[in-house]
Amino acid sequence: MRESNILRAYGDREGDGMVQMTFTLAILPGDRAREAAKRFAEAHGLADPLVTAMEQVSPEHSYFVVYGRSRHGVDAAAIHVEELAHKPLEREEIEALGKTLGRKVVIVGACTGSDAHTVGIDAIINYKGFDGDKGLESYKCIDAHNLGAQVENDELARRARGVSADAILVSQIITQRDCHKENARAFVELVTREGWRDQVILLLGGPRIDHKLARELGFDAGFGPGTKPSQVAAYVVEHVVERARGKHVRPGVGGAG
Amino acid sequence: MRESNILRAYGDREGDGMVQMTFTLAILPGDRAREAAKRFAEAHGLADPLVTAMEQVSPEHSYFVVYGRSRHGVDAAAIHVEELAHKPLEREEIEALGKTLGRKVVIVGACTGSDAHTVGIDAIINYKGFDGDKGLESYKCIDAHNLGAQVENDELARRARGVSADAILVSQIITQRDCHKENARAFVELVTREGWRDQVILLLGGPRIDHKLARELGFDAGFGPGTKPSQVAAYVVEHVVERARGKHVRPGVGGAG
Amino acid sequence: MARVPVDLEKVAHCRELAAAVASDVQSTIDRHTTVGVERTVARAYGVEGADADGRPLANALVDRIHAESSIGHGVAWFLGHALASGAESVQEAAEQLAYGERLPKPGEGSESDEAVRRALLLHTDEALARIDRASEERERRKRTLGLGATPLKYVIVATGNIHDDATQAKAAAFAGADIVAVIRATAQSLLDFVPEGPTTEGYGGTYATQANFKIIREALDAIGPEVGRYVQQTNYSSGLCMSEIAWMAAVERLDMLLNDAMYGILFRDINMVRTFVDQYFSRRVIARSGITINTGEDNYLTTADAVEKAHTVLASQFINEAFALRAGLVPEQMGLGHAYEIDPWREDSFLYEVSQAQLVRQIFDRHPIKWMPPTKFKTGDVFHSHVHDAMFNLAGVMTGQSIELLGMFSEAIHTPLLMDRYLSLKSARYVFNTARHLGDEIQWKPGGIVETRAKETLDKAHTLLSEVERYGIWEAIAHGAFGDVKRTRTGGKGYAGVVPREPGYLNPLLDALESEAPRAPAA
Amino acid sequence: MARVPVDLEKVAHCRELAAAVASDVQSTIDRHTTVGVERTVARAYGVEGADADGRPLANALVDRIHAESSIGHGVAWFLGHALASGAESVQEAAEQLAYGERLPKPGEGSESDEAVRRALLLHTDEALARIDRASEERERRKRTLGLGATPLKYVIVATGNIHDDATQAKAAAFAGADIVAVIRATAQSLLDFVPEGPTTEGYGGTYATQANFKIIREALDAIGPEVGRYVQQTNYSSGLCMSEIAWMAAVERLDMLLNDAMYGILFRDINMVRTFVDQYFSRRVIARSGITINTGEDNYLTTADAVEKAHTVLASQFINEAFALRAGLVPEQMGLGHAYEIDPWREDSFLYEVSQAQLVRQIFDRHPIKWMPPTKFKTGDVFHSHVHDAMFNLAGVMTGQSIELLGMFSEAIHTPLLMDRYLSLKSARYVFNTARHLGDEIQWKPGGIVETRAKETLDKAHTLLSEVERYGIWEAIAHGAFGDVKRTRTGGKGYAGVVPREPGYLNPLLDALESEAPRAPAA
Ligand code: B12
Ligand code: B12
Ligand SMILES: Cc1ncc(COP(=O)(O)O)c(C=O)c1O
Ligand SMILES: Cc1ncc(COP(=O)(O)O)c(C=O)c1O
Repeated sequence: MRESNILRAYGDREGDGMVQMTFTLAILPGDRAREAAKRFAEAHGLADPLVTAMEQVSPEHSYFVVYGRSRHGVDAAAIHVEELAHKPLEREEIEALGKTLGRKVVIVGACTGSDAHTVGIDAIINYKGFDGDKGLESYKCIDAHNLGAQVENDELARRARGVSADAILVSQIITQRDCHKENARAFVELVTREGWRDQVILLLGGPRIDHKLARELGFDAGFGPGTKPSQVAAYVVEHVVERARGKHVRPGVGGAG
Repeated sequence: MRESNILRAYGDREGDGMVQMTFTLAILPGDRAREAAKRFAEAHGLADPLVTAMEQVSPEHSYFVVYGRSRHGVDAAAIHVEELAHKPLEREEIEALGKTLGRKVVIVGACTGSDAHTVGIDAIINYKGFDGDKGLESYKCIDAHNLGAQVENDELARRARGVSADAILVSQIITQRDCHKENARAFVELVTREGWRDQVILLLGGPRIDHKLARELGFDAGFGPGTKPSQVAAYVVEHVVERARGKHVRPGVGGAG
Repeated sequence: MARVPVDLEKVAHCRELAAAVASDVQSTIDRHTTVGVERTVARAYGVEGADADGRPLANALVDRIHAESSIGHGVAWFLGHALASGAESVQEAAEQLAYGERLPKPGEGSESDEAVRRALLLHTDEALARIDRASEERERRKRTLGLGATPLKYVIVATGNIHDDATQAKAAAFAGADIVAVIRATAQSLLDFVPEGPTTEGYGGTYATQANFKIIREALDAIGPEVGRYVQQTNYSSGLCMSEIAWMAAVERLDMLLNDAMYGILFRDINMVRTFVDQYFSRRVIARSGITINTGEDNYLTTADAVEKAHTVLASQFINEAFALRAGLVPEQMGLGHAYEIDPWREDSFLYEVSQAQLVRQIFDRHPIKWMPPTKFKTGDVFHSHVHDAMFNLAGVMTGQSIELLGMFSEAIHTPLLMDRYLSLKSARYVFNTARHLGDEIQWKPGGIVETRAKETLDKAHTLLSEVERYGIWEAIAHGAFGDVKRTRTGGKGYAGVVPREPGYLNPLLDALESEAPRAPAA
Repeated sequence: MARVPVDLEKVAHCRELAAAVASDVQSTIDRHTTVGVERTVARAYGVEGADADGRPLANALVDRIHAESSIGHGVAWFLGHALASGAESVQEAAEQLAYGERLPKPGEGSESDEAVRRALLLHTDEALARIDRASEERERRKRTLGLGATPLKYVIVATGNIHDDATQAKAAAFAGADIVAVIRATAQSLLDFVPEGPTTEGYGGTYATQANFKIIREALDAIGPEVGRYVQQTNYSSGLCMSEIAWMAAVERLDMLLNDAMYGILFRDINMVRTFVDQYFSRRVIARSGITINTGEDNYLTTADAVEKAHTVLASQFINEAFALRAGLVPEQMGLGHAYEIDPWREDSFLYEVSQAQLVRQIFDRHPIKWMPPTKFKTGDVFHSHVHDAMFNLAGVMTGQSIELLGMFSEAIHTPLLMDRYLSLKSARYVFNTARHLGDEIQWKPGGIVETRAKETLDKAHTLLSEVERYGIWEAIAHGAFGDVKRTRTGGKGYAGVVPREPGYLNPLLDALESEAPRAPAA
């Protein structure tokens, strides 16, 4: 059914496989180090590796830049990624759709755990918005609550239930040792344990989040770097309205599969 | 006998394996492209690849930056590289040694084939030298002939025999499609065919040359970027004098094996 | 150095306004203490160690007293009382007080106030002497080895494991760093205690502990002679343990501290009163020790727009300066912070950055001002990010910044890898050198972009300071004057640890520190 | 733009000296022709195609005549004679002459000189009209789409395969390039013929062929409207086929050509007389076509030290200008070359670079000067190399360079990969924009490093030009005046192809081109 379409690295000519790598090894510059770097590159599948830089960076380490021809390829036809619907709605369309609900769409957002990075969630929720695109607060059909940063999961859950939120926005910026994944997953588990997971739409966002990851962690959708508030507004309003109409869509599958 | 000593990439902590890669694939930015880049990185043995940049660079290509934890390691103890003796001789020592020969050491050098890059060979031979280190012309015990660039192999061979050269210096800068290797190997074959290979020391140099490669191509020694004239002078004079003394050393194995 | 015209009268007036703002706050500071301040006093007197759960004795001690609503008398009173009543040492006194059956009550205490004070005399002297010894040792080493050229190259290490940090700190020094900061673990600032001992697990950084300070100091002392210069160490005197950390840094011979009068309020949602009281005490210790502080105005430009809100940085620098003066610091200790955070794709953004950098340089001419790199607009395109930092480095050397925290091309990705830091240092070395005298070679066009912008920034800072002075800092912060962040006077973390001083509040250490005249550091 | 003081009288004297140098050479030029010039004439009259071995008919024709020692009469005489004797077309005439049994001999020819000339009249007109049509088409497209802002961003592609080159050229335009150069295959300049047809195998570049020119022109014409600007194409009119390539470029609508009066002599060891004669004819064609030339003084700083020998670049620019004026070019067509090649680790190297860039900018104020990036001191540390280029970009925008060949971080490694070129363009866009008006904002300190250096460079260039004028260019080159390279008058490649003109030398095309008054290009 599918045609295979092997993607190989492209340097200067179709299919030449050229890639660049940098790394540090605990060895001091010299012929042995150059050879070690070559072998290291070869182990990754680079043919004819060329060590173009080898510099001592510490009393015991050297840094290397290597170019080589990658032997690997990726079958593009075999990649099935659920992409978020990118049907961009105009503000008027969102407002019109929201109006059909007969009440405001309630959204609560926070940057959770010990994460203190508010800029991202503020950009989505606050009036000011992001890159010229006004935030959720600017929509007449939305009642948005930004709880700020350093909000613990149970606090967020409590506050969201308090206002009967239709959607919860979780922001995770710090990713060291995957703490964002653990923290985000724990939130979904909490809501599930408390028995109201199906009453709410859960969105996850941050610089290292994509839709795929968010889905794996149990969220309905994920939003990465450069997300605009209008995309989030469109997503939430659409899904809340559809749910209200009884079309209980499987959230998250908004478009191209 | 040998202790194995696995070198792994060092990012922020011992053994974390962090490496960086950049490459271009024929796919436009998006969730599928990000996934393709991840798989591409994984194919090279990078765990948890993080695509940190994905930008469209042409009507049909994207450029990616990826960080990931390399699963590969290199056994440093298994690397046996013949390193060139780095016994650095002072000018006086070289001159003293040269004097014992009773005649000047004759050296002929050129940048061969269609290669027109003279700066490297000039840096080694001409009086001016390189980085404060005067060239071979500055040595009293040496009679150096710089034939310049674009010298064909047979022309170089002819001229070298004409002055009964003790050593021939071949410079190769252009490396596109390995033309430096072909050209250098062809010179050794020519000299061998003509039957005087054992009467002369052959040195190869250039930015992509190392001792190991030069040896593989049939030269006695190879010199890479940053080579100083005094290193070359020391190497040539030492070996010519040793040969004259009858100690027919296997050239090229000057030191640490 | 190409100068921008600065209205000196306006600058003087800004300083007056800032002094008035600080005075207003000082009256509140002088009426309060905090659990953090009291723990610092306890530690200074020699209270150390932690229980099996890792809870420091200083905490057990102060919490016990606070639980009985008596900490407003000062932990010193209790320690003095116990010593006067026969405790063999401060440590023994602290243990008795923390874990003993009942706590003496001032007024009801068995010892006279006079006896309590007397019992502390030698201990107070020793506490000060400890700081002074460390400070002399620091100056001696600085003199012997000498410092690098300005801008001083400041880099961070942040592995989470103090031993890896030490390796990286040495590597940094090897590669040209003048100052090494060990970044703190995420959210340590919200811990109301300082962890004990060396630590090997931290997210986004390594815990600031006294033992960790010592490990890094040893590493840098070891590499200094190898690299031929004194390498400075810095950490964070910030968060709920601001003053305890200042004290640890003073005795462990740190050279600099991130220490700001308002950072905790704005960026960590720590209570205002708590922060102001803590900063004052921490700065008294810092003043004595000769440490250089680094303030955090750079952070404002991560939450607010760097073009629109540049003047808030300048206004805040005047306020931080005023607070620091009140705590006895000299200008030579004030590394006021500012940053290169304008959208790099904006036309002439480089000129705007240079304008501000030069303005700050001139207004705070004796101060070792600290210049922070681009962070907010950094992306994961590491090549491009490296160029962005190069322009920052250029602006730094052109305008004669004192301390330059070097940008990392991987800023948007992770805390720096060994090679990232090496390349950053290499690039700074190159740019500083290739354009060494550029600033001296040029003059700014009268009425041009740079001059106009500098004037505008000072004018707007002046206007803002007038408003802050009129309404008071409490109101100003409540309205989002700095970093677009709003906080309330009784909100935020750590408010429970703020306590009004009782009439007989005893703190001989503070008394001694307050009686000192400010003194310029030797170097 | 911050200006450096320039002694205008000294500049005027430099121009006089250079004019004298060029005049001296011109007397030699006027007495010679070369096989390259004659092949160009043949092609201009319409001789095309190659035999089964790929030997162009133009070569077969000219070589045949040369073999019979008659080329000094001009190939035009032979073609005219054949036409007058009944050949149906120039092509037929050329084939007869190249492969026919015997060659007519001037004087012994069956047709009168008058008849020979007459037979060529229409063909000469058509040859000129072909250039003119291409030139009008170029100007029309430029007007319609418009050009990018200066400094124009010039990048190279060099895959070796013309179809990959086309892909990369489009990608370059997509990423912001204003000018795309297809680098020539290594050593093509030493071939004494121009290969035929599209080529897909080349080392270090792609063969310059007329078919390849067409392929790239089509690609750039296609992408222009998509990217909203006219994207210029350039190649090399240099080496043994200098003038043939100039003619191909003129008719295939190239916009620029690397074309230098001395590059081939110095860097390709091509005979001096050959080069001077060829450059003259190539430039006559270029003058007519409105193409912009780029000269190659930048190369001097790869073989000679960029601090010590900076003045040789300036002196050579005056000489290249003088030769170009003699060939009918207007200053607006003269992209005189210079370069950023000082050791980057030298203190204040940036100031030295800026000084020279500004000096050249002012002296050649109407000229679209071309600035070349650092190459010699580039290393394989691609991150650092990228920063080095950023400083170059900064100097370029500060001093208002017209054409800037962008540095590539992989310069020391390979001809640029797709991503290398993208990043280079991104970085140039950023630097040009973030520091757009920096040059306007500053003034140089009187008597400072920049001014002193500029003065010194002009002084030394003046002294050098005086010497060159005294001894003549032949002697000067023999003594290594430029790029530390020494060449002799009769040495070098291609000398066999230099031929004294016979008394009756016929070249109506050259006559027509020489009778033209210089005219500024429309754009
Ligand atoms: C600004 C900043 C700060 C400010 C934060 C101020 C504030 N109030 O937010 C300050 C200075 C206080 C700070 C402190 C720290 N920071 Co910080 N910081 C940054 C910085 C420079 C920019 C982040 C930012 O504002 N980006 C701009 C916004 C608009 O982008 P965004 O967050 O990606 O948001 C967008 C999308 O992701 C999406 N989005 C985000 N959330 C959500 C949620 C939903 C539901 C949706 C739909 C969309 C969405 O929409 C937004 C708009 O498009 C980054 C580096 C960088 N350039 O990324 C480091 C960075 C994030 N910080 C880092 C660290 C380590 C820290 C500290 C822990 C350091 C320390 N030890 O002291 C501290 C502690 C903070 C804490 N506990 O969280 C690291 C994280 C490393 C990692 N990968 O884990 C980074 C990457 C820097 C680095 N290289 O070390 N930081
Ligand atoms: C200067 C230069 C030129 C000058 C050369 C002038 C001259 N007379 O030499 C000019 C402008 C003429 C030129 C032209 C071309 N160049 Co060029 N050039 C360079 C450049 C910028 C610097 C080389 C240099 O001088 N390095 C300094 C010297 C001192 O270093 P070195 O050569 O490595 O020599 C040292 C050691 O290697 C060693 N050594 C060298 N030889 C020997 C020999 C012996 C026996 C020993 C012991 C030691 C030794 O000792 C020296 C001192 O330490 C490089 C890029 C770079 N930064 O490397 C490109 C580069 C080499 N050139 C390149 C190309 C493609 C060309 C052209 C083919 C382009 C074109 N199509 O027109 C032309 C044609 C030239 C030709 N046919 O050879 C490519 C080669 C790509 C590749 N990997 O094959 C490079 C890498 C640039 C690039 N990225 O595209 N070039
Ligand atoms: C003044 C100041 N203090 C503290 C910090 C970091 O503190 P925390 O550990 O609370 O994030 C910063 C961060 O940039 C700062 O600028
Ligand atoms: C003026 C000029 N012509 C030609 C060239 C390249 O020519 P070749 O193909 O002969 O190397 C250069 C190279 O930089 C140049 O500057």
